[in-house]
Amino acid sequence: MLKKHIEPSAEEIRDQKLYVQMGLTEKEYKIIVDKLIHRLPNYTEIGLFSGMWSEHCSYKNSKSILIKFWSDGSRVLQGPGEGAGVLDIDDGQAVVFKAESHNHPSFVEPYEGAATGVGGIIRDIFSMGAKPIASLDSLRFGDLDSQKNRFLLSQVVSGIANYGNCIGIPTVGGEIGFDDTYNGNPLVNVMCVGLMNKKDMETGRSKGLGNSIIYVGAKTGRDGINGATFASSEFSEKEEAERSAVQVGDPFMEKLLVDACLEITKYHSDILVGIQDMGAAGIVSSSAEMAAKANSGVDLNLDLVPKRESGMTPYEMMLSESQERMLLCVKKGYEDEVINIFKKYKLEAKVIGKVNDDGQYRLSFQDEIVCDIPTKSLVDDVPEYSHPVIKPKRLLKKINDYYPAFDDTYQILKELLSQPTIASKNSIYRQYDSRVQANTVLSPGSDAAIVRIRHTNKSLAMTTDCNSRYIYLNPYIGGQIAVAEAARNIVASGGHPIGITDCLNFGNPDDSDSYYSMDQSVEGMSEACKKFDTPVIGGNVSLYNETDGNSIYPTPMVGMVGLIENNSNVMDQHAKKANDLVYVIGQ
Amino acid sequence: MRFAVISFPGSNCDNDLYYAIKDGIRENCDMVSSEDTNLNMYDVILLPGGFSFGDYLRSGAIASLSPIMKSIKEAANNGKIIIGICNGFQILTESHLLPGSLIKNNNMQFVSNWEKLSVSNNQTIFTNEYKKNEQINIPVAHGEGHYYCDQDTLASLKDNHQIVFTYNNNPNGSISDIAGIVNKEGNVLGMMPHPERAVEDILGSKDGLKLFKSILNHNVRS
Amino acid sequence: MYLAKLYVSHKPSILDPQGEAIKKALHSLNHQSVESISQGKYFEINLNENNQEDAENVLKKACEELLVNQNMETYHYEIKEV
Amino acid sequence: MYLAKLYVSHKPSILDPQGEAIKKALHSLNHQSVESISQGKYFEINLNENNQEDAENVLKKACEELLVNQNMETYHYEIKEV
Ligand SMILES: Nc1ncnc2c1ncn2[C@@H]1O[C@H](COP(=O)(O)OP(=O)(O)O)[C@@H](O)[C@H]1O
Repeated sequence: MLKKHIEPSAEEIRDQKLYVQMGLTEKEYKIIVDKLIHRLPNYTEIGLFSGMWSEHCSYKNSKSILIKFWSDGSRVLQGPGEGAGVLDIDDGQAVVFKAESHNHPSFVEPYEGAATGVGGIIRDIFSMGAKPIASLDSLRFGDLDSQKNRFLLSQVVSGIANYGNCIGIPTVGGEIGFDDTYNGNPLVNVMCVGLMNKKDMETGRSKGLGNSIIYVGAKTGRDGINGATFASSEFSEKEEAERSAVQVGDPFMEKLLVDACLEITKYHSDILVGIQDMGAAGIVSSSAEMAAKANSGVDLNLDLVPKRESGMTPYEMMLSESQERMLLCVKKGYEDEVINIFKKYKLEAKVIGKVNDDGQYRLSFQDEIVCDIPTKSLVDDVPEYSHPVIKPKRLLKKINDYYPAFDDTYQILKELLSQPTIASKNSIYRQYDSRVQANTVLSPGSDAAIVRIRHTNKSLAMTTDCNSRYIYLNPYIGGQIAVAEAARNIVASGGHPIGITDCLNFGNPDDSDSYYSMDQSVEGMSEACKKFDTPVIGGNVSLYNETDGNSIYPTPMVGMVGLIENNSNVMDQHAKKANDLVYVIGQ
Repeated sequence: MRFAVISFPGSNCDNDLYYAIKDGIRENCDMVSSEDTNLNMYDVILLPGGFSFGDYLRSGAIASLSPIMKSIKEAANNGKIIIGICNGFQILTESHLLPGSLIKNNNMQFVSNWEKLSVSNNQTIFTNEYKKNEQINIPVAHGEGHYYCDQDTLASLKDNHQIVFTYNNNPNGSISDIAGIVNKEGNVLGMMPHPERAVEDILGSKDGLKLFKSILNHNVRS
Repeated sequence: MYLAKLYVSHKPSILDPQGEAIKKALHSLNHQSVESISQGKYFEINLNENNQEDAENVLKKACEELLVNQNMETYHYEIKEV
Repeated sequence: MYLAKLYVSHKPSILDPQGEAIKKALHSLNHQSVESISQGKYFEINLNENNQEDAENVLKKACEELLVNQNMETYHYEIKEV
């Protein structure tokens, strides 16, 4: 067996501290050995810990901040914790939405990085049982004077366009900003919104002794192995040269997956126990999380996993981030029913394991047990880190108020309007199919996008917003402003704000400036959310957004959804006629 | 009349077309899989937009080999009404039911926008509800919508009045601003713009609805 | 087993906006010496056939039926046993 | 003047959904003997340079900067005076 020769032994992992390269600290390794598994982990096992305990999967540095988010409210059917949050929009219907970041992959390979970001967030939506009805993208790049930044912009935009257009989900809005702070660290955040009947809601759970774990979608290759760990570390120019394995998106495959999974969640929910997408840390994160949430364990046979390449080791299979894959838990005896539905859509589905009742996470490969650890140790026993919240020195200094001085108003206006951040984004959003599904009432170019709900008189309004300069200067108020701006966009479009998702893009949490900004902006956002009655029903954290020690401005993107209860209230921002009066409202 | 919307793997405007028929002109409509082989019960066959088979190789090329295509060719030869929209148009040219080809937009970018079209021929099954040269507002959304054919084909398209819609502001480089054409016999229409996205005021325009009404109108008259 | 290398290119009479666009992009990168560029497709195909003739026949059919759009494209190929 | 022929193909470990889709389509046409197919790009480039070395340098730069995505693709080329 190949792997024995190339994989280090448990003792070598300990003696050479190989876990450190995988992103685990010595203290974490000690917890694993002494408290959780009471022996030395082998290479596969330590790999699983490194993936599952990465910031990307475990939120270990941000959990203590995220719990501050207000996520109550009468409409909330599902708050943070599942693939996406769910809000009741009356008449038996619900809206599902979430945002996701794909910053690091998009810097390394902008086209595929952005495309797979879109693919990933869409899977989060339909795995809840909802039909994806719209996407939005929130982008930040460095200055467009640089050739590299222009390249990143054009590639990211075509990656988003190609994936979204192909799969048939309209990209209806978003935002884009340019600032030197994003040089070397662009932000690519994507939000997806779905619609479903309340009764079709699914969750990612695996339970019931003997029930089957079914794998469906693309075959597993060596793409993005342990990408979760990669996404949770800082960038350096050196790493860029190493060019880690690239994930490639296949929107065609994903379209088949969406349609097939929606048929199952809608018409066969009696035999479906749970469903989740394979995102970061691929098979291990989906299977372990599904089992841990239901207090059960799983036995998987890795010989059964569909593979694209030969000679893959358990470590590679478990931590591969190949795209367009889903994991289902199906009632024992009904496997063929599910497999046949997938067949109809020309998709290969395979039983790869079973739910057990001893809570262990057990993997077999070539007649050998290669992993046998408590499922909970991967998911629930992750150490949490809260850092002291200390106001950075730069914010203690009193800054004098700034009063702009200028005489040529016309010239200033022209200069302002020609700044890329302010200028029209038509050249970007005209590449997005914003009208497929034939429900788009307001496409990009107005305050919020509006998508009507067919066969009702209702619509949903949606927007993404964040001004990172405000956050940088005053994270608490800046956080409030981000939520308030989103709410204004919704209201100005005729909607009633009902909830938000977010993407917290920050630098290294060990840096007290970054940590303070995150903590304070979350407090500010949460405070504003209470005021607007817009609970935070989900989101995503992206830390370590820095290159060679330079952090981006803190950028907690807010994605807000509003409900328009009567389509006669729909309003766009365009001036209608000459001589109409203009009013200024507010302070 | 009975309408069929053909659903290819990767089609993504099949539902939109279905609703345009069902809710827009209130006619019978079924979704038919591209794996099926029988279209005998249908009067009108609609090939929707999308990215059939991911549009890998060339848009519409792989779809043109689907089992259903044999019956579509038969239906076309028997004079049944066939419409291909966007990817559907690409499938029709790849299967040689319509002349010419659709290639990448001139600027290499996908374009999604409202476009003003002129109805250059209102004497067809598909346009009899429009006035001659009527200006209509219909969205486009395509990356490979540049209509291309050789000079002889273009001359014969013109001679036979096969050019049905033209762009006022050509968004993709199409030869002679062509947005939609019919075959010589006049029963097969291919167009890049999406009339099914312009069938209700709330979507921004109802100009596409007349296209579907024209078919009914034609049916009543004949 | 045979390996075929298939080259598909635009017929010269057909206008090639893609080639034009790439040329412009290269000029903007200061590669002014690029006089012209045309982009075609390049396939590598493994054919499980027993002799060259059969392999060539399959390849030709595949070109006519799918791989090449004869309205606009021409092709040539090399084939060898591997 | 130099003519370069440039062949760009997928790195083998990278997912190639397009190749898979084309293979399936060829199988559905009963060309079962197609074991695998991968689609790459084929460029013909005319370079107005005075010597082979300069032409090659321009070509290599153009590959790195635009024509080839080095994350996912590899390339080889032939170049000759014309
Ligand atoms: N990356 C993008 N994707 C899609 N739409 C975008 C994007 N960037 C901006 N837009 C759209 O352009 C319009 C103007 O955006 P923005 O300049 O952010 O407006 P405002 O400052 O008024 O909020 C909005 O309708 C927005 O949805």
